[in-house]
Amino acid sequence: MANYNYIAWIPLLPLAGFVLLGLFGRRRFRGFSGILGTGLILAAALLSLYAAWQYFGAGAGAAGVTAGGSAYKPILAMKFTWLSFSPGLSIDMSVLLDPISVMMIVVVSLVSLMVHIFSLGYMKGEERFGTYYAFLSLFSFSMLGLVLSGNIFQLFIFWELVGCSSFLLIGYYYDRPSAVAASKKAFIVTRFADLGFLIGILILSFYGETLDFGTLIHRLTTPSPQFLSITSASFLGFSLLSWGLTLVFIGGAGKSAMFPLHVWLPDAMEGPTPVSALIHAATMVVAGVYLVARLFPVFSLSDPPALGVVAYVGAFSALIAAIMACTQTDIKRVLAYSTMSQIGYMMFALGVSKYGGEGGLGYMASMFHLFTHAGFKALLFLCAGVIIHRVHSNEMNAMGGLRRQLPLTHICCLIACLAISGIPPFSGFFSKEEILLAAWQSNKLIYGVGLFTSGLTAYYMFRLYFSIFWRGPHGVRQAAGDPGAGDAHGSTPVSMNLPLVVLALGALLAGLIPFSHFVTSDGEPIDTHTPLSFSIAPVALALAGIGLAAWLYGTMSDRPRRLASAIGGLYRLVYHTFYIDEIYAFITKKILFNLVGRPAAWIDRNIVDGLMNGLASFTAWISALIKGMQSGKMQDYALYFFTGIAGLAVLFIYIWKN
Amino acid sequence: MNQIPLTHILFVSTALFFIGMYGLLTRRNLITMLMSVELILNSVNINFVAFNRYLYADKLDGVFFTLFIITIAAAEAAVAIAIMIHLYRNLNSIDVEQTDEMKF
Amino acid sequence: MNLSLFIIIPLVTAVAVMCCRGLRQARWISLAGSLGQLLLSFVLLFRFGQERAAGNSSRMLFEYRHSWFAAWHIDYHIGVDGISVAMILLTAVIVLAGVLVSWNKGPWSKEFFSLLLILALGAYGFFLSLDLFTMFFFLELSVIPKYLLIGIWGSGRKEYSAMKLALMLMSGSALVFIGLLGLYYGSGHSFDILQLAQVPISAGVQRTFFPCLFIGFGIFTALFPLHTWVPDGHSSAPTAASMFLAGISMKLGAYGCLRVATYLMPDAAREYAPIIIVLATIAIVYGAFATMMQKDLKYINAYSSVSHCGFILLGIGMLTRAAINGAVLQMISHGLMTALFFASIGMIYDRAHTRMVDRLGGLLKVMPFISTIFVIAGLCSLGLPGLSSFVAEITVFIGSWQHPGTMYRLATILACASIVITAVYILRASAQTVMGPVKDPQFSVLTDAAWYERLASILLVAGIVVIGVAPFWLNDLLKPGIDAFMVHAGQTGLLK
Amino acid sequence: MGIGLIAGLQQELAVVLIVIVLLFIKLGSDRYRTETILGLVNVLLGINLAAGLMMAPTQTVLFGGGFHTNELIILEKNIFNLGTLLISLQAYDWLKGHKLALEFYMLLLSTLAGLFFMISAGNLLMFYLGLEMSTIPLAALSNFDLEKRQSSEAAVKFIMSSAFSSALLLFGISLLYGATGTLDLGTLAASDDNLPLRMAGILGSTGAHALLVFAFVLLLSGFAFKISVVPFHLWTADVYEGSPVPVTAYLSVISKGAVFFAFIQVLYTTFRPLARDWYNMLVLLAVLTMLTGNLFALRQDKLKRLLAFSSIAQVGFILVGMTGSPTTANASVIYFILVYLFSNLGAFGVVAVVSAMTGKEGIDDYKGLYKTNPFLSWVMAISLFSLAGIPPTAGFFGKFFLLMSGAGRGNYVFISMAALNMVISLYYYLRVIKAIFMDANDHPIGRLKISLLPAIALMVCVAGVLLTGLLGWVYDYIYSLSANF
Repeated sequence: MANYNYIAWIPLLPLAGFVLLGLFGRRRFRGFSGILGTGLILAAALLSLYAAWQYFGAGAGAAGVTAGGSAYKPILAMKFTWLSFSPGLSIDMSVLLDPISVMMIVVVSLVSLMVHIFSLGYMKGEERFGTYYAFLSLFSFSMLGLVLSGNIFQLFIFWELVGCSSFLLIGYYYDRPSAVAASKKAFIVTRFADLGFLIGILILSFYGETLDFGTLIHRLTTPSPQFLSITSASFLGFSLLSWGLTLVFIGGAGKSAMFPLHVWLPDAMEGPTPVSALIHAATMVVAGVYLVARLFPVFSLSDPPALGVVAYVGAFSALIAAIMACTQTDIKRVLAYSTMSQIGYMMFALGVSKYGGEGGLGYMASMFHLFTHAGFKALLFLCAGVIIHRVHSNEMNAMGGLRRQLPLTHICCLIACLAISGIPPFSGFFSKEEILLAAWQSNKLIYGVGLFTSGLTAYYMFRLYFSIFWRGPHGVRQAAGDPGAGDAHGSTPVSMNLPLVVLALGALLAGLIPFSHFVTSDGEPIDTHTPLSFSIAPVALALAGIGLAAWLYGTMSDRPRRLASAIGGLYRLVYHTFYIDEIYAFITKKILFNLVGRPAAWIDRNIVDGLMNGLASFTAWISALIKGMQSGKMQDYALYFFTGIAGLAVLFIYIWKN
Repeated sequence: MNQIPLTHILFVSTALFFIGMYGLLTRRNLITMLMSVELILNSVNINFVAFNRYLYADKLDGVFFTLFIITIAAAEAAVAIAIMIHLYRNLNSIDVEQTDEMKF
Repeated sequence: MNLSLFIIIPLVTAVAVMCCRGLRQARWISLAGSLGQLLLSFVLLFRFGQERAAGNSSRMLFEYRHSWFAAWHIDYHIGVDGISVAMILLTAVIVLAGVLVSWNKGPWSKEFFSLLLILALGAYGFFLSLDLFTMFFFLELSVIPKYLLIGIWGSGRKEYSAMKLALMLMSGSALVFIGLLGLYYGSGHSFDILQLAQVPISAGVQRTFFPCLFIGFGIFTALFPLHTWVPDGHSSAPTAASMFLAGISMKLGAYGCLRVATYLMPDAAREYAPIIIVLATIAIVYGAFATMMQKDLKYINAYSSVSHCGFILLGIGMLTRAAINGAVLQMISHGLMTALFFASIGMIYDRAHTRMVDRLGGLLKVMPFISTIFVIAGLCSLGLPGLSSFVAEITVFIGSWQHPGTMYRLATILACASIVITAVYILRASAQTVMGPVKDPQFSVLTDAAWYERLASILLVAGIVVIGVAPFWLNDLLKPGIDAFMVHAGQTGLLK
Repeated sequence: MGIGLIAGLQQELAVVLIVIVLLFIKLGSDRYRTETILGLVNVLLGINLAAGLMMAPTQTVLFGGGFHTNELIILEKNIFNLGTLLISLQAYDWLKGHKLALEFYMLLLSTLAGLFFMISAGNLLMFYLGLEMSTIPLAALSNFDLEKRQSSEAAVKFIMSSAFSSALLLFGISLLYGATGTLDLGTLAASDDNLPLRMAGILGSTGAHALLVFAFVLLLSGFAFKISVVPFHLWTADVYEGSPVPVTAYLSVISKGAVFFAFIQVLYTTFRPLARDWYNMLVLLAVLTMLTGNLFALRQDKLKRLLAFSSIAQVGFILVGMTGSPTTANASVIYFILVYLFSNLGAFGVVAVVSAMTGKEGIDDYKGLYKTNPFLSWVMAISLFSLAGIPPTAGFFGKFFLLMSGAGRGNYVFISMAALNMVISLYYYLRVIKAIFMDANDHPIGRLKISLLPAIALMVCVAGVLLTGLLGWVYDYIYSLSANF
């Protein structure tokens, strides 16, 4: 068995970066904090690649694949008890290697590396440069830890940590109230979802009597005593297994911005753009997908209803996000909704999948899409970063005709748009085809939604593309007319261009990787063969979408405006993203704050505390009441004296006799 | 034996006790109050003597006690009156109702 | 190892401080004294580990017994198990931090430091005691210094708060007192915890006196609805006193609930568990909601303490091994966290002269260190992994969940839900104070933390992080004590 | 007889001797300055205390059973010698300017002698004599602030109330005598179950029991008056307020304590047959006393009056302790009185010093005292904490043992009432602390120069307050003496 102990260094290197930069980044390491952070993540990325090579490639025969079959088996590279609750129930810190985790560490470390490099240019001159890299390192550490977790609670720990680093990075521009609000929102919404996750863990671990993924999955997919107890116990008509898995999925949905927990994601774009690329496009937001994939055997084999929930939530989110993306004018928001939509694809791909063999196509497709999406979405965001860097605005309406000024960015962005739209031979095409095929095989309704959404995707992405790079020259003017911009950011530095090129290559080529040979639901490689005829519909729809976008936004015209006014109310509804934010605000502000919080605070001050103060006042009142007893008159005293004697005598002679 | 029954004497002493008590509680002059206390003491004296004579004639405990009570009452009265005189100097009155500066 | 040193050193320091002249001498002597305590507690930790490693498995280590009031069979009897060692460490850390943050405390600095050290003495004694009388002695010993600290050096409605605190805590200790008498006469005339644990205590006695003891200690640890001293007391207290109050004093009650009430009367504890759990859950949820509406940073932390201490009581009420373990972890974790929180609030208040959330803003720009500390405390409070609260709360949750029964489950779910509310109020508070634009131009000239404040903060943060990152270390320390507790409580059957 | 008489009466004789010495000085001339006289008296009192402490423990019975003494009683008397010395030291500042300092001591020491006889009394006659011998001079002492109207008023109230109360007490004694035919405390106890034979003939056995209970109630009222049990307490506050501070201190500590010693002996030896009756009575009275004392103390603005009500409340606690079993009750009560002596004299000592130098006695006047007089403030604070029962002061131990003794009977409702009252009482003690330490004052009491003697007294009090509790052997010693009680 090959030695995988070095894997632990993959998350630990960025952690070291965080500690060093967090402690000294402000002063001592300030000058080279970017280099330090990037160097460490580079090392981690190299290690990840080596690990992938060892697991899938060279070492396959010895380690990844067992001697008998050709399946990739999970390997627990290391494990120590972190916190023990009772025998069998403990949080272990472990490193679990299986196809998806290896795939994920590669994705995470590579995208992270790109973003680190990109940020060297993008964030240059920021006051809290060191802190920025510290947070990035923290995120990389947490995310790598998350994907390597072999224990559901370990995963939860890193899950929370990525949430925190996301919070810190969204709020990086802390003096902007909108950034602060967005970071708060992101944290709280995902926290709320994590509550579901936590309770789900409690349910699963209580009945599974373990927190270890391997054991848990084994117990809950075979008719073990634990399996029988969790399926026989029910609550409100569903078995506790369904409850547990659904709650865990809620956690995943929160992190992955599934409807209706997606509200934080568009706002999260307040963070620096490279951060959006890393966290809110490529890695963290797919954690929910990863989580479902991690527990996929349980979902699939033991509890189809919960998997159904996954499928429908995913499909609905994909659709609604795509619709919302069509009306947004902030580039990053468009990209955010597009992310949400693409994650919806991944989710429903999992939801329609089965476990094992050919039936596991959806699972494989989902992971494949995750893989390709990470590349092209990060590319899109980095392109957006370059553009924003140049234009100093997020508004698409303020741009246009940038293709001459930013030729490289233009090409990269075009590649990415084609990839996400599913145009062959770009990477998105391959993964999306397989998702649609899996949906077709399992659920026609979802297939329909997916197909329609892919058309929408092509439309809104090219709406974005044309708005920025083609339509009219006024964006140019604005950029040129801004003297500060011209001086400071006259040309894009290499550190920003390099990642674009690397990622663009990825978006071009990643689709050619025989993904199904590596990552499948049960580790057995499968062969996928998509019939050519099947691809016609999605590609045609995508081309139609591109055409529509070109017609509307290719040149300066008032066509978009006329179209918008033609569908009036509907447009406004979509433009305001179905007023979901307002509904949330109503629930929190009006109901939680005014109907629960305020009364609680009031009751505490006035009733509970009032009771205590009332006791004191009561005592004082009694005291005032009886003060007349001490009248100062001696004869009254004598009378009390005498009454006392008489009272005692009567009481003890006649009444309280012994 | 043709003597007055004990109960009669006790009745007298009880009456004296309550007369004293009444005086103490109603009279406003301190001297009169002091006299009322003396009445109570006298009722006690009668009790002692009567009990001694009627029930426990073999020893003289009661009678001795009476003697001491009389003596002490005298001492008490002396001090009390001295204090009252002093009070009169300060207050120009020995009305008990006026000695209520300190209260509540 | 002579445990009485824990009582002697603070006492000697307190007296020495009273004898010295001026702030400079007072603070250096206090610093030396509290450093000595910290060192001593590390020595204790080390020696304790050595003894345990050497196979000494007796219930309590380093026992010392000296007859005090022979007529009543009252002994001065001290000794430690893992739980007490942890609590002593906590106390030492917080006292040192408290001395450091009060570096420039005036006027009457020697009185201030002296009282602080006497408070520490009370806490040490309480955690060391194995005799209920001794324990009660130290419990009450720590009430009046709090009154003075709040009343003299406090802010706001300090006299009112101080009086309220003193009276409510005294009511608590009066209840404890009745419970102790009941135990004494109900068990064969002994105050010795170890002896009492051997004697079967009749159901009637347990039923009558468990509530006395539990509520009595509960008042110290903010048992709903007797928690109202907490917001007022904490908010009026000077920084060091707040730290001590929330960090240690509230733990005295929790420790008492555990060590005395529940340990000695497990049957009654089982019987009353539903009530305890309901009250604890109310405290957790209601405290969190009440916190959400607060405007004053200290009130925020005070109410959140009510909510967080609810976890301790919840854990004790659940009576499963993991829950009890979680309760103890929460005692320590909350102690450090809330002390850090109060320290940072104090530093902010010292500079900005306001604690109102809506008047602060953008502090991160002007005092990055303090703001970072504040945010770390906040993140700990909302249970971020890697910091201590997470470990404690998760252990409580897992332990509570092991208690079957719909009501218990519901309580656990509500308790879990409170972490979301916690996130809401913590983030609101930090967003408004630390982040955002600098609200008041006057703030821009404020200075960041001085060396002593940094030292205090780093000390506390170190504690939080060490527990958060390596909880197994603390857990191993606590394990024998909790195991013995569970064996005595006869509750091991509940574990799977 | 001779030697035995002197040995048994040693302490009483010593006190009387001092009185006689003073009398001679008075007769001799008034050449001496007051300070000299005060110094001499204090030395004499110190010698007296030392002599008492060194006295060989004897067990004596004199005057045909009328007077008895033993180790415990000697201890009690030593406690009072100490208390008197402390009061005398504290009174220094006040007496310095008083023209009748010698008379003050003569009266004070007569009182003390009376109390000694009362404690040692073996029969009711001796008891009564001792009681009156202490009361009458005390009434005169109350009047010793000669120019103050309040002082006269207090004295009048005191003498009249105590005359009335002793009349009722005597009435009770006469009934008791009628019922049992004896005045001897020991014999009364022996007339246990074969109660009053003769009276039973007249009244029937129920009637005889009723008569006995009635007599007991009257007797109780006499004791209750002296120790200020509600509802017989009403004189207390007024007299305490009006009297000079040292006299108040004496009243509240020495005279009260002595009556307690007598009372507890009478209860547990003489009236043991009626134990079930008096137990309930004591419970009732204790609760009433604690509550009333505390409720009144809450609203006081004058420190002396507050201390008066606080001392009433303390009596309630002592009664709680008294309800326990004989040994624990006795030990706890004596111990508490020792503790109470230190604590109360500490508090009154401060009041005495401040009052003698500035004439201020209101709580408001004490605002900001700590700024100017830290020593006095700490003495006051420690004493008040002890009164409130806060560790590490001895008051904590005293209260704890009192309630523990009371709890021995298993009446936890009663003990809860007591515990509740401890909380209430804390409030008003803390009010004083608040005034001293926390409140600002534009015209605080100035920096006072404390004379040596009062300073010594205050330090002794503080030392006593701190050490009596922490040193466990003090209680154990008292307990061992009480064991054969």
